[in-house]
Amino acid sequence: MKPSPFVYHRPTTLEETLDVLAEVGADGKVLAGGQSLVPLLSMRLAAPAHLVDINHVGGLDRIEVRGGGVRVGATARHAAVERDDRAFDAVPLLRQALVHVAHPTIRNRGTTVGSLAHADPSGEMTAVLALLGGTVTLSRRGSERTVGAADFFHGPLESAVVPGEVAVEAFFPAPTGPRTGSAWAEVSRRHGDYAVCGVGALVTLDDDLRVAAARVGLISVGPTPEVVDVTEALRQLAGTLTERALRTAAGHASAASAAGGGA
Amino acid sequence: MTDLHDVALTVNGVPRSARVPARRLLSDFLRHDLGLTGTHVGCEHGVCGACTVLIDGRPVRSCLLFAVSVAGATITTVEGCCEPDGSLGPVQQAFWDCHGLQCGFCTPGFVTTVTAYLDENPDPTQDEAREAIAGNLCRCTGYQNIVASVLRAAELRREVRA
Amino acid sequence: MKVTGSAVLHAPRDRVWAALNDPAVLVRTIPGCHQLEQVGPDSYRATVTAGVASIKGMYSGDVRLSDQAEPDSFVLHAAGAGAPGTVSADVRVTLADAEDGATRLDYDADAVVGGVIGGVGQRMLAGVAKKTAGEFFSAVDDVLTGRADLAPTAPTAAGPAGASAAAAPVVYTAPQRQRQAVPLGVVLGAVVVGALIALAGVLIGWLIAS
Amino acid sequence: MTTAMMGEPIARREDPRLLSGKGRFLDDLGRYALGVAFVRSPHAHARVVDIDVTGALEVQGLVAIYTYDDLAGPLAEPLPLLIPHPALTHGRTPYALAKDEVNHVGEAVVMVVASDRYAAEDVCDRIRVTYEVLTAVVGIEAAREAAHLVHDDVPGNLAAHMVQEVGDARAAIDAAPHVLELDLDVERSASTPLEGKGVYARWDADDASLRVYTSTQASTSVRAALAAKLDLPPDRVEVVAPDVGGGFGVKIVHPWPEEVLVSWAAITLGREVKWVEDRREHFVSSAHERGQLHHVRVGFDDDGRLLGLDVTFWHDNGSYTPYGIIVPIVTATQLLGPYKPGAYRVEFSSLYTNTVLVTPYRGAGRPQGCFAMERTMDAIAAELGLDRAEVRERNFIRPEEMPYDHGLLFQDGRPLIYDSGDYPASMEKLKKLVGWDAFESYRAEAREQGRRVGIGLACYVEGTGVGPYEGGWVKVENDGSVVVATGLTTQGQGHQTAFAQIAADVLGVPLDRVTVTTGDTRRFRYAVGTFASRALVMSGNAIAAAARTVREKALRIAGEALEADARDLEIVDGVVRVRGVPTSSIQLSTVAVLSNPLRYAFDAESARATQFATPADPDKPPVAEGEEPGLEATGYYSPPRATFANGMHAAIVETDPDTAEIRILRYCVVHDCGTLVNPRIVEGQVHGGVAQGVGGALYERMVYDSAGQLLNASFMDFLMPYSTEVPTIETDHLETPSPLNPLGVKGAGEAGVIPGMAVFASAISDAEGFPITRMPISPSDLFHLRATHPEGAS
Repeated sequence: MKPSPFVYHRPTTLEETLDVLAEVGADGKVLAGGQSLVPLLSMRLAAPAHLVDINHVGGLDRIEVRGGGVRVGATARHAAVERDDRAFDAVPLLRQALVHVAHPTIRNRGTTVGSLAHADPSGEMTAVLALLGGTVTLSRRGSERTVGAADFFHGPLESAVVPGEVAVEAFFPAPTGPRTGSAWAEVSRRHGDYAVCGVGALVTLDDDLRVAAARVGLISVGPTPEVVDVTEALRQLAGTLTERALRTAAGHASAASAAGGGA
Repeated sequence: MTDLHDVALTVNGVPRSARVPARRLLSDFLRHDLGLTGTHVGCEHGVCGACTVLIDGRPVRSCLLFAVSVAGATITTVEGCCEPDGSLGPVQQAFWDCHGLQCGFCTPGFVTTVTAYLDENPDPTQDEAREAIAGNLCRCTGYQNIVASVLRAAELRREVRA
Repeated sequence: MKVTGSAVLHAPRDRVWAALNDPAVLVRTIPGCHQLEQVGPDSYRATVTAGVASIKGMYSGDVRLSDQAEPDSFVLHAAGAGAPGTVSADVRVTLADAEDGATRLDYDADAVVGGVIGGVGQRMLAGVAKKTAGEFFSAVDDVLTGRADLAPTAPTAAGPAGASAAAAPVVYTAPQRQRQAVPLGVVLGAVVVGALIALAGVLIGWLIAS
Repeated sequence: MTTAMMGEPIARREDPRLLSGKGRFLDDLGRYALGVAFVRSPHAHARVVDIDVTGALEVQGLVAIYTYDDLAGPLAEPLPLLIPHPALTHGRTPYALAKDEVNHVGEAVVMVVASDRYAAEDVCDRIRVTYEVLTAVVGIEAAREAAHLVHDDVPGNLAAHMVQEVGDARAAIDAAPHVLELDLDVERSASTPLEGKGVYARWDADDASLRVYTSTQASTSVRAALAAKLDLPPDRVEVVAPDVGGGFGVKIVHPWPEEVLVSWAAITLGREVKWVEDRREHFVSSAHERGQLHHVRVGFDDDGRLLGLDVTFWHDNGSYTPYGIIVPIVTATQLLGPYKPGAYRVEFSSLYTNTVLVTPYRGAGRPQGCFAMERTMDAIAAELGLDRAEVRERNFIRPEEMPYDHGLLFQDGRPLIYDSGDYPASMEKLKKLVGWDAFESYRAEAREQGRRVGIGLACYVEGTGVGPYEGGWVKVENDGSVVVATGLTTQGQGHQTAFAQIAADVLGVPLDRVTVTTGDTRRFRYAVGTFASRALVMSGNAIAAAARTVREKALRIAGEALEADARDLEIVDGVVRVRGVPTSSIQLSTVAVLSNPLRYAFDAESARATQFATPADPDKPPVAEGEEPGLEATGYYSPPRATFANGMHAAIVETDPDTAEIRILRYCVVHDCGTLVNPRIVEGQVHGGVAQGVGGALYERMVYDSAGQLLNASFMDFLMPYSTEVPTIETDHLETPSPLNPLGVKGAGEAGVIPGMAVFASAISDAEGFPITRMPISPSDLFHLRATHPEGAS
């Protein structure tokens, strides 16, 4: 279990990075956290000719709260996002979901943007982005584009990122409305394993503390993260928001998604 | 075809360097290029935790990193968890006191992980102690004495501070 | 591993059959297909470049046909090999008339994925295989319904479609009977091999989220 | 025994080294050795048609590529069948490199030696092997059906068939007032130590000698095998087991193809060569265990007492049988546990499949037997509406019936005779520990809260310390330190501590004066190996015997020096003294010096033993008749038969009504392994065993598809429990000494894992209201079982 040889690139600026990516094109692979890529290389299931290591590109590790949400740079580690109190205040679901991503040791190196670009249908952050209606910014030499979550995830391990491009930032909009709560629940075989099923819930209440809107985002139930509106389901439950409502919402949601089919 | 890189970093407070191919995993770099064999390799796909080392104080899987990618970093291995005089550090002492190891192969990964954990959580409960080691596999001990070791280590560190 | 699925192609069976037998269509619709080459009676080779994102490689799939009951059904035996592993599959294919003059195609594949990839690629295998097949059929349907012209289709999960239409004549010049059965076989061979190929990418996901 | 080390929970001597990164495991050695990788079969069953290496010859770092055709002489013959048995009529073992057929995914086909492992894998990537794929035989049903054969010359895929019977079981069952039949199924699992296998070989051309370091449980036997395979005189071969990162059975098998090939390559190339198994290799090219199907037919009376037990089982032995049929024999004999079966008949068929070979994994066939017996006990209790513990108690062998002869042959070829044990007492302790009698009220409480809980228990008896023998060597050095060596190996059991405790006690020296070496053929030449929970029983008693001889000699020499009767002497903290006359004493170190009359001095101590230094009797030879110089001795222990430890476990589980997740609320253990030398180490062994029991019951399985592909060959998908999956283990001990050996000890290594599947099946059945007959069980298994058992709890 040792990787094949590759040419190593260590750009220190984004410009440099985009130039290298443009040159190596489809023969190149971006190395960010590498917590998924490196084992793949070690098992020789992938052997890109060029590895472009973006860990030393200045400024990419930013975590900013502005523009009505949290902006996470390409090399910001899961752990950094998880620990960021301002990010938590703005978008609690980030921390609520991140604590379920593998184990702390992996989160110390793995990056949030990397896990999005990676588009694993079991990756917690994919559903978080989808549920919040966030976006990912992709850069390539000479151009930049911002892709909404709905268009970003194409299938298992397929995101909108194409050769020559690098995902530089993800934007997680803060939930709107005065009374909005979020939660994450998942079931896995062992602590820290991929979720057998994972559900993120976003619930907004009206002034009578009745459910005004409720949506859930699910992982491990289809080829891409699934978002289901469960407002009606929750309305049927009188009274204030309870954990039971969330559980039921999740139940309805998984039923809905099952009907919708999936891998 | 192999492009070689001079990788210099600080390991256990000592500047170390070696000339290696880009594909050299940090675990192999530490073990075979630097001869620090205390760090062990149990799966090479990031699950078992035996290869855990600290980079700038934070635990990471050295089998999931390329040495060249962390050039310049400050690394602590199990060897660096000893006292300056070479005697056992508090975490190591606690594992000894509590019979927290049997074959000893996974142990270095536990020692580094627990060392970093206690830096941030000096006073864990039993459940927190169990959670703290949940990313490391041990096939010998059943973990019970390792959990006890984490609590004992916290105790020892408090004694040292007092 | 069982991979079963179906697709509705919006054309009558004879046109579906014809389209699936038109190399000009095939080189544009088989995910990542470079070459269709006859290597013996009822025996062919598909060379495919595919993978996910920039993780990809070259794979060859050998395809053998049996039980051809033109134009209703046949059984395809496909075997593919690439660096990460091997795949072999028996695929039963049936065409049936559907409503509004459309055709329903059902495939029932029993695939064996071997080598390293077989041992670690299970988490998303079936899903990726179905998706690969689905992409192929929708591409074919686009051609049948005129939604797509004969320009090379856009890159898909399985990588850019091969520009090597040069391979087409190799198949096209094959004897009439085989010309009818073969490409369809090769197509599904590519689909099955595609399942393997996509696995290379699947593994990114199998491992710890980064 | 004045220093009284025996029975003390002493902190382990080996730990400081291991904790500070100074362990010396296989891959910590041979830093500059060449690296090895193998091209392994991707197919479960195939003919090797062609091997094309042309594409690999230009790879940087390539040193050598070997295929079967490069092997000659004994090396080209199949590897040895380690334990022949008359019932093993069709034993088959693999070639070091596949000859013309591969029989499981992962079988080695080509060996590559290169500058390092990276380069070796580069070479493997470029070697093209053409296979003709054959139909694979996977699973016991397919093997029994035998529509296809694993080995063309093994009809019915049947490696072995064996029947043992005591009394007329079938007649007894037919005549019984109650009869039950059970079909039980246990899937595959494996030892999976955190350190895989590994071999590092050095050839000394000047000395024409070979030194091999290998991560093994049987270094002495590896030495014999290598000498035979490589045509070397045994005294030219040294085999050393360095620190071994866990074994659990898989490292008792030998010689592995890699052990032979790496050694051979080192000789052939005249270079240091090292192979370190990676995790995937360990999954597909080492060994598995557990896979068995059982059909149980039992007859019993109105009180639930067994009248007759008829067990037929089918054992999946994988593609080859290098370790014979030890596992099914152990299942067949140890299935009985602490019970009197009435008449007993057991029949097994050991079957070939195109999967990784099957050899002992901690427990070695006992967990399956325990599962069958304990499921049967629960079924009897359910049938008669009796308490599950009560039914077991009624069938226990009573203490006064010890020694108890089952009339069967055990795995060591000796009669199956239990030496001691107090099962009713153990059961009492267990019921008290887990609160057996109070559980129903707890269940009612839980039900109030909509929670579903269950309790289960299981009992086992484990034959430990099987022969044929082990040896020990003890020497007192001139400085009074004591060196001890034994041939068997250690993989984390704390031998450096336990054996030192024994030697220190016998010799009356402080523990820190004793050092122990294990598994090094340079230090001790005769040994069998570390397996079957035998190390302490065998080497412990051998070392005690050697130490006693040394003690006698020391007292004799000291007696002369002190002009006292040796019978009046004692040794306390390294000083030999006359009892009651502390002033009249001599250092043990001095005795050591005096025991070796010298002509030449090399230090102040030794000078005291030179010819002009000591007034000696001119009429006596310096070394007396029948004496040997030096204060050292070798001792051996060879028991008449095995000694039988026992234990009883109970578990309380909660099953989620929605997700069918299974939570372990409590796990209790009562354990009796005779005299405890180091309770802390025994406790640790029990904990580790229980964790593997949890894994085997709820998480770990080897998932093969019908083509023989192992679908979960990684730590991501083979679910070894983390700390969060293992419960806190509550333990209590009973000490029923073995009458068979002077120390009164029994083995403890495997015990903890044995009842795991049985106790969880019992508890989950209790929670769900329907019987669990297949292990391991996952939440989705349970979820689907619920659908087929609407009568179950809800």
